[in-house]
Amino acid sequence: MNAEYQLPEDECFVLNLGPQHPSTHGVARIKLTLDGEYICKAEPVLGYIHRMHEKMAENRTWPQFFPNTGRLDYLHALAYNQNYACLVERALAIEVPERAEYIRVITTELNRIASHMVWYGAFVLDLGGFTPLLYTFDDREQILDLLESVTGSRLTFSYFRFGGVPNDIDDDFIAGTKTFISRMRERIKMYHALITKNVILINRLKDIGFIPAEMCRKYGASGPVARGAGIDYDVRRNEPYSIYDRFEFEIPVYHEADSMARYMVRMDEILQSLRIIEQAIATLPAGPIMADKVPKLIRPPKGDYYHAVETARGRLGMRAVSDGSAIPWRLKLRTPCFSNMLIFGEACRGMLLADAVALFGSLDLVIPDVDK
Amino acid sequence: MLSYLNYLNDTMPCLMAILRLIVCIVCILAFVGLNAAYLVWLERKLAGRIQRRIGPKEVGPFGLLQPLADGIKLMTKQLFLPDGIDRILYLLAPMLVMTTAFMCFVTIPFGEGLVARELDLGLLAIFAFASINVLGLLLGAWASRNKYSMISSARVVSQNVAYEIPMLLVVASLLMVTGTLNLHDIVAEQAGGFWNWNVLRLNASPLMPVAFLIFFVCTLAETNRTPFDLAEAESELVAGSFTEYGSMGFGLFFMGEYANMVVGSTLISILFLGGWNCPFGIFPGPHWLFLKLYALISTVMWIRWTFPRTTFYGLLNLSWKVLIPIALVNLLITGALVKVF
Amino acid sequence: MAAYIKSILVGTWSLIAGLAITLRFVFKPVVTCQYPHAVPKIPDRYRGHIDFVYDPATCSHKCIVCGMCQKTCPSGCISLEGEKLEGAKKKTLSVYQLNFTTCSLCGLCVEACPTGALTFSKEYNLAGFDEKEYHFDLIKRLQERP
Amino acid sequence: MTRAELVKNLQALPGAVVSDTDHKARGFDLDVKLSPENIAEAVQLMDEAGYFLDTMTGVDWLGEQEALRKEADKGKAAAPASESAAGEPPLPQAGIGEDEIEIVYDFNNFQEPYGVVLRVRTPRAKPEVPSIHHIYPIAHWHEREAHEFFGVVFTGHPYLVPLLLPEDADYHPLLKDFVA
Repeated sequence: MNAEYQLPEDECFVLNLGPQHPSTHGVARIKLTLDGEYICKAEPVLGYIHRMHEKMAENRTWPQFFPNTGRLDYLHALAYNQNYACLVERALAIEVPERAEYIRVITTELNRIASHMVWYGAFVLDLGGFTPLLYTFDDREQILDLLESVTGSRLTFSYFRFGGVPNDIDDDFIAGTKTFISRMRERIKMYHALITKNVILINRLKDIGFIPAEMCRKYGASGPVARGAGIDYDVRRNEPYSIYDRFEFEIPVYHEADSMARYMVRMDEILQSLRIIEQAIATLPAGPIMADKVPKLIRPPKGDYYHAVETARGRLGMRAVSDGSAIPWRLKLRTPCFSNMLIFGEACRGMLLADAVALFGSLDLVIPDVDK
Repeated sequence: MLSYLNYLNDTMPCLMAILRLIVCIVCILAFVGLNAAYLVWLERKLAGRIQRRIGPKEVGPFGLLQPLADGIKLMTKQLFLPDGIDRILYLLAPMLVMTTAFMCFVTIPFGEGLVARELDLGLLAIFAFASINVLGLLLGAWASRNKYSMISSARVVSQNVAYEIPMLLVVASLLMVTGTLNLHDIVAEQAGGFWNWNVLRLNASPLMPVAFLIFFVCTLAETNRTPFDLAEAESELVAGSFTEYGSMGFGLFFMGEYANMVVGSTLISILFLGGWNCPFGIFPGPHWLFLKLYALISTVMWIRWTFPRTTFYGLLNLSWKVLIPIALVNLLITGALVKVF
Repeated sequence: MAAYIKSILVGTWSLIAGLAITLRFVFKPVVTCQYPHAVPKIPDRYRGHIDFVYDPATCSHKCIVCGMCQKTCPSGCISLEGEKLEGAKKKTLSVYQLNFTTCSLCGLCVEACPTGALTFSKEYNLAGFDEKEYHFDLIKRLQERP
Repeated sequence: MTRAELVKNLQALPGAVVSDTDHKARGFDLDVKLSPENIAEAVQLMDEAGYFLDTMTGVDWLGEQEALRKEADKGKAAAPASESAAGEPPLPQAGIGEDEIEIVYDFNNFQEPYGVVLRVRTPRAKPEVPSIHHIYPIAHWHEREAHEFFGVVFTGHPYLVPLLLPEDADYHPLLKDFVA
């Protein structure tokens, strides 16, 4: 389906998919040039929810940027919090206490599952199945309840701080997480029986939306998109940060490079996240949750720093340039969806509109993350 | 009372025919209207239960007045005419959809003698009217001058063309067995018990249950229900054919969809499931037909809230690669068996 | 041919399995919370807008007008003023305004407060007709609280 | 191309300053300063070595030269800042170096993580850098972004219209002298 498809311009028509379209989950706009239902050309148009976070960073102190980080990819806000915290901790050379690292890992992985649950529901909704959305949101609700009991918020957590975390987790949270892990394992089996094996879904995803490994590299795509194309790359393992090198987990890799492969990567990732949480809870040490020597006024030394984490959507990088003052000189956000969005424009050429919607869903784009 | 009616019938047959016509029209209108309204309620309740929530519950007990509220809301909205549309066709299309749905009910018998107008070619008439329904969707989509609607209209037509074929092939094989197009006679032949129903007439054709399934799938496709709701694929085409419709224009399309569902389910019950015959041969009556009818409709809804939507080529593949070959095989076997026995 | 029939059977079976799962859910209890009729439990750490902590020792708040909350706030939604009463060594709080319309509920102010004078309110049912309804006067709110 | 060969090839570029950095402290492993003419060649090397373009961005170093000069001759009166209108880059003054905009390219590798940073500097008054979109398609968008935020012209780029800002935006918000 992915072959080059050319038609004279005057025989095509232009369809604006978005900015208010049910399948774009937000305000993405894609200018499609269609021949019947076949896509000749697709041009994503960005900026409908552009908030200029990078300029905002230059107008506030380092800690004040924390709430912003959770508002980029609101579905996996804790990974963004974590990256920002790690970035500044790297600049200040702060050693984070053990317990805080464990709490970070547990909450971030829980958040990752919640993010995948939203993707899952929305993806099947894009494919026309409504009910799974409610099931996945039921699961997500369990996670959000847990996270809310710790962080006090349900979506834009803004939970981590430079040097640790402000609130400790309690026994209720641990017990709830354990219950959730066993519940989630059952639910994944149910999802596979209900959706993954469904012949309609398989026909819609198999061999459709081909994004090969070389294309991933050229476009800088990472996360499930790259792993679905056979690239064994996960920042958590390749560039270990926090304490991920202590846990045993696998990086699910599929080589088919189609929508089904990306789907399966995410499904397997949920199980791996559960494994990580299980191990982290089993080995959770006691101790302080905040580093002692965090300065009152955050002034990273002059220079530029980079930190990357693996979010639910791929590699998130933040590059900070400090001039030694309390206000960042420059903060660059490398968001994973940015690459995926451009890839969509490239990969959906020659596809049917319905398949393009499925491809769009399989990329798991969060538009505020693209638009920054 | 009855003798008086008989007396009138004898003396003024013309008046009685008109009276009967009026009663029939009112009954059909009420039946279709009530069905459309309360099937929406049923669908929402069922969807709620499947999704582990309650569904409508605020308006009236168990949300039973919800359809009324929805109806009032739709009727009080402005009928919005977008710029540059073909006004006549735009306004005609919803009516066409609804009218053809009504017309189908004319010849459907709901019980012994419970029929507005008995036709010898009743089955054929229903198929004829049902296919005009597509025209309504096509016109509405085309006239509303919207790109999404336009894509949807192309989908509707090719979908219906693709699925008429296996449907009619199945019907043809069924007709070889029944030997009549009169729905009343078809039901009468199945009297006695569920082993006499056409779906289990294995001596006529061992593939009869498969034929039933094919007919069911085709009904899903003809009535544009999930997984074949490509015409209204809300995640791709916003609202498909109905994108530009609001107010009662949309309401009529919506009612038409449910009315068609009722027609399809009734037809399946009559053709395959013995119509108003009891499964055990006792107390036959319309209640059995309604039971079967609503069970089928619930199944259709259950399917809708379970499966994702198929794509266009998936739909055509299913029709041309699976349904039509099997229907043809069924036709051959049935023909051979009819010839032999 | 065998593969063809097998694919049809496998496909049909997958559909039936899916239907069985949703049918099972029909008979399971409802998981939703009937929101206006029933209210979920608000966790202790719920981050609503900020409010003063009632200090039983002074029957008032604990604010010392240091302005840390104001400085920490990323959105600049806190404005406070203090005045020096006669005879007192320190300033006393006279105005504490929270512009809730720009607050991003990050909670940095609560952490910054040296005396622990601020806490999160548990209010979540906030709706109104006018922006002015969300310029909270925390001193007034404290006095009105039972 | 192995990593050692890559480093050697990068060093061979005219004017390139290559230095190793501590990954733990900075987050990347190799820091390469280049002149704008060589950037396409360097990026080509990165592509051949199988790296992916992680991100690219600009940094506005407004006031840097002044700070350097102040540091150099303390005690003398500082020249008055010449920035006036928003978005309008200041004219270079004789005697002191021009302020520059730095374009930073981050590269990394899927197989063996190795963060490489390429930096080029271009004068603030007339920022121009050759485009690399033909090597890495994602640079098409990154360059559009850097163009709208910093006003850097990527020569050879076919479609330099704002990406995130409105299509007709003629301001460059991430310049330090930008006033909303």
